[in-house]
Amino acid sequence: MSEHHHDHDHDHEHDDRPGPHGAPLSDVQLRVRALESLLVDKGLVDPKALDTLIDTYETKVGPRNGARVVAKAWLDPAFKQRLLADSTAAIAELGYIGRQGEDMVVLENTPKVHNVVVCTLCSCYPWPVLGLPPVWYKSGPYRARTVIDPRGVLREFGVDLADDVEVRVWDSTAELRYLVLPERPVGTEGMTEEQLADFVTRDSMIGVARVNPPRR
Amino acid sequence: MSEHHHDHDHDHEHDDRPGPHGAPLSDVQLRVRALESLLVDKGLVDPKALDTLIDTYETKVGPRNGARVVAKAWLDPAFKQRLLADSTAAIAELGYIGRQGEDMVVLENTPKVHNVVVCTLCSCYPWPVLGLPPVWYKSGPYRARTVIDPRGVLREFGVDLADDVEVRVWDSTAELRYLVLPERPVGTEGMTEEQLADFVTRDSMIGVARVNPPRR
Amino acid sequence: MNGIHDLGGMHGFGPVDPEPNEPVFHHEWERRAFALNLATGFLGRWNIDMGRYAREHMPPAEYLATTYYEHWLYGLERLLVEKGLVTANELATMRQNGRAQGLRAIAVEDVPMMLRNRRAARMGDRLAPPRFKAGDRVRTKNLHPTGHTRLPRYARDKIGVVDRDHGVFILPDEHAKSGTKVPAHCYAVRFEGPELWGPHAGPRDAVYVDCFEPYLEPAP
Amino acid sequence: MNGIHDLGGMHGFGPVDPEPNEPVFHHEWERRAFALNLATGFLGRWNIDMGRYAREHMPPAEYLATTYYEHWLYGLERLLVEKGLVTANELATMRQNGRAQGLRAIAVEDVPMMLRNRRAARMGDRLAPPRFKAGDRVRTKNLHPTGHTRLPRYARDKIGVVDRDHGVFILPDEHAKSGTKVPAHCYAVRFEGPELWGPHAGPRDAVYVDCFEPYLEPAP
Repeated sequence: MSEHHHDHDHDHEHDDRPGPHGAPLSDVQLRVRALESLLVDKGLVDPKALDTLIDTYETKVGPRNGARVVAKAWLDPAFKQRLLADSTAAIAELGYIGRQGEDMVVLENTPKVHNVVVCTLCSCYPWPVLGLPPVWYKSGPYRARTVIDPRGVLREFGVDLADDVEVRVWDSTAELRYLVLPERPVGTEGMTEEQLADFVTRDSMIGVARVNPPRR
Repeated sequence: MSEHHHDHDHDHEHDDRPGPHGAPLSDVQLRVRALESLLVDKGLVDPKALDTLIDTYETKVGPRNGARVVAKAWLDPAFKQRLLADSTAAIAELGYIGRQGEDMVVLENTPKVHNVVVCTLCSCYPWPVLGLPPVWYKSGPYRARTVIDPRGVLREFGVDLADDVEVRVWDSTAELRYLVLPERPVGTEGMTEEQLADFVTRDSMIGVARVNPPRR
Repeated sequence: MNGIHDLGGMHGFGPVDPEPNEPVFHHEWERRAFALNLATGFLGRWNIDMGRYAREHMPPAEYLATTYYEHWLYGLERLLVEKGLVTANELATMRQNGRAQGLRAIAVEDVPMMLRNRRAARMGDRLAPPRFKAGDRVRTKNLHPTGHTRLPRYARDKIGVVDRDHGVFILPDEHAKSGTKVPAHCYAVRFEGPELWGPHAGPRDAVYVDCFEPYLEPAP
Repeated sequence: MNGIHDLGGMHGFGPVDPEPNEPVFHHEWERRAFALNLATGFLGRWNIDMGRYAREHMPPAEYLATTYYEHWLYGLERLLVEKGLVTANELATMRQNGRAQGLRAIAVEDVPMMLRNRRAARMGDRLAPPRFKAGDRVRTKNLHPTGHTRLPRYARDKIGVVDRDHGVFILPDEHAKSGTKVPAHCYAVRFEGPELWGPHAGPRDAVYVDCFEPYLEPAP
């Protein structure tokens, strides 16, 4: 009784592509292809511009950007101060600007305050620093539960908060985009900005994970 | 993009039944059949009892019962008084008792007050007087909209209420079951109870319709 | 639970679509699913609130994409396993691994009595003194339990006036959880449209919600 | 609108299910649907709030049964017709009946500027004096418009404290309807868990919601 009409299969991507050995194209694949042709024929889109847009968000913009912001904030107290006071301007110092990051707010995690970000109404997310959001961030369970049961959600991600830690959930209902500044883990003393950035995960900047200390 | 997995077709019923010329059985048909076999094999249900249950609600219990209650109330002021004061007992005088009608409340429509019944949480409905509910009563649109936009819903059913008429929506959230006593239409003077009952529609007793006067 | 079943007040569902001359059942499987629910319900291993709560667990996308008797089928399968009438393996294979013990199927001759039975959710009115009376101003509590409840989301944390005291009934919340019959007065509470829906409501629209006493507190 | 998209606070959705090493896109059609949305959005015939409102119209069962980029595809098709870039017949047949007039497709060389553009929802802070300031107690209004709004249902008719004034932004409600840019201060408002969720909330949980000034009134 529980299959859906739409296939949410985890097939390998080449199944998407046309060809003698590929699986048949799904309804949605056919529909998007037909729509693109229609819009190209009407002169409304240029397929090469589409390629550039895809390439930008698939290979150039991603959580590595946010990790650099975090690493710099950990090393440079003056930058951190600017980052918390005017997040958009401080992030722009590193060149990260643009769509879905026009107005940024950085939230600092501390031993007593844990911030976590959600968008219950759609899936707003700070693209210039984190790239496009993962499926779970856009999913019903995350959007439904994070505001009503944040500790339950965090536990599923492996973050078990003590009762005296305050949880602050930020629901991105307007055009502000939130980035969590996670706590710097112990054992990272003396590291360079580049080395530190390697430890900073996307999930820690959404607020559903801590940054793990380096393994010895 | 918009087909659902489950077929909501309006095929003729014989398509349901097995046979050399019938359409293939749907998943849900197969599943219910298999479940019945399992429960029969386990000694948990007797198929003949199922037949009796189905026959009861398909052919014996239906809105004709409620119509008789309404007709009698229109003709017999003492009965109407009892009906409004203790609905369950008055309805039981006509023999209409039992499941999903154990505790009845009758709501009288007047020129200034229009009552309409819904169950937003599931589809509670007064079986002994109205039978089983129609699909629209159980549907998302009716359950979602009746409490927030009752006049809009009523308009779709052809009932356009003046601004000075009060609308009372009754959401059947507990074990009370509601029956609307519609206004008696003009032109029915001198009719017998039986004749009056013929005019009373199911929809008028849910509160989404008026009882129309007889055609001349 | 704040489930998908709690539809009151939602937009986006489109028009109500009544079917002219609608039959009682549209398919043979609907007849059987309906009757299977009643016949197994009569065995007494669960109550009506457990039945509703079971259906509320249907995954939200599936709930909206399916019809009423599919909800019933989902709930029935869930209860059969949960209450031990059928094992998960039997349900998966649809083959019995042994006959039911200590239960006797409802027979044809039992049906009329079962359907006429007046034993329902009502309890003796003297089991609990009423806290409220008609005319009292009350506020519904802001409750969001994960368990079963019959206070719809749209009517939480809202002020209304008690229209009438229906008497004492089984509190569904606990009944769904443990089967315990906690007596509670049930009141029809009248909420003015603007209290529920703000400035978008018609000024002469009111909604009556049947509220169990534990859902209510006095309002000033 | 009280749409299916407004998921905050619902139960019954099951666990969050992160995918290890998740790719940015799972299918080629997702890439194209994503880029088609951006490229047509750049044409300037609708704004971001119209885009969100279009997606919110997806039928509820379909919304829950489909994935994010299917929502985008639905919204895009709706907007293309609604705003006259494509006729309903062209969409139904997927064949053009004439080239678009007065619009030029975004070219490869336009893309970097389009993505870097900082023109967004922010307006000059002097366009509207703030009614509230950090520390003020506010109550969200009980609004249930059929149009677009960004005040989630769970945060309506609730008391909170202004955490900060983000400045003046375009009010999405009117922007989605007419395209008119009504300036409104937008505040991060902090709501304590128990205010939103009653006794089931953790006492040290708080939710911050970005609220436009017209959603708020002073609380005592």
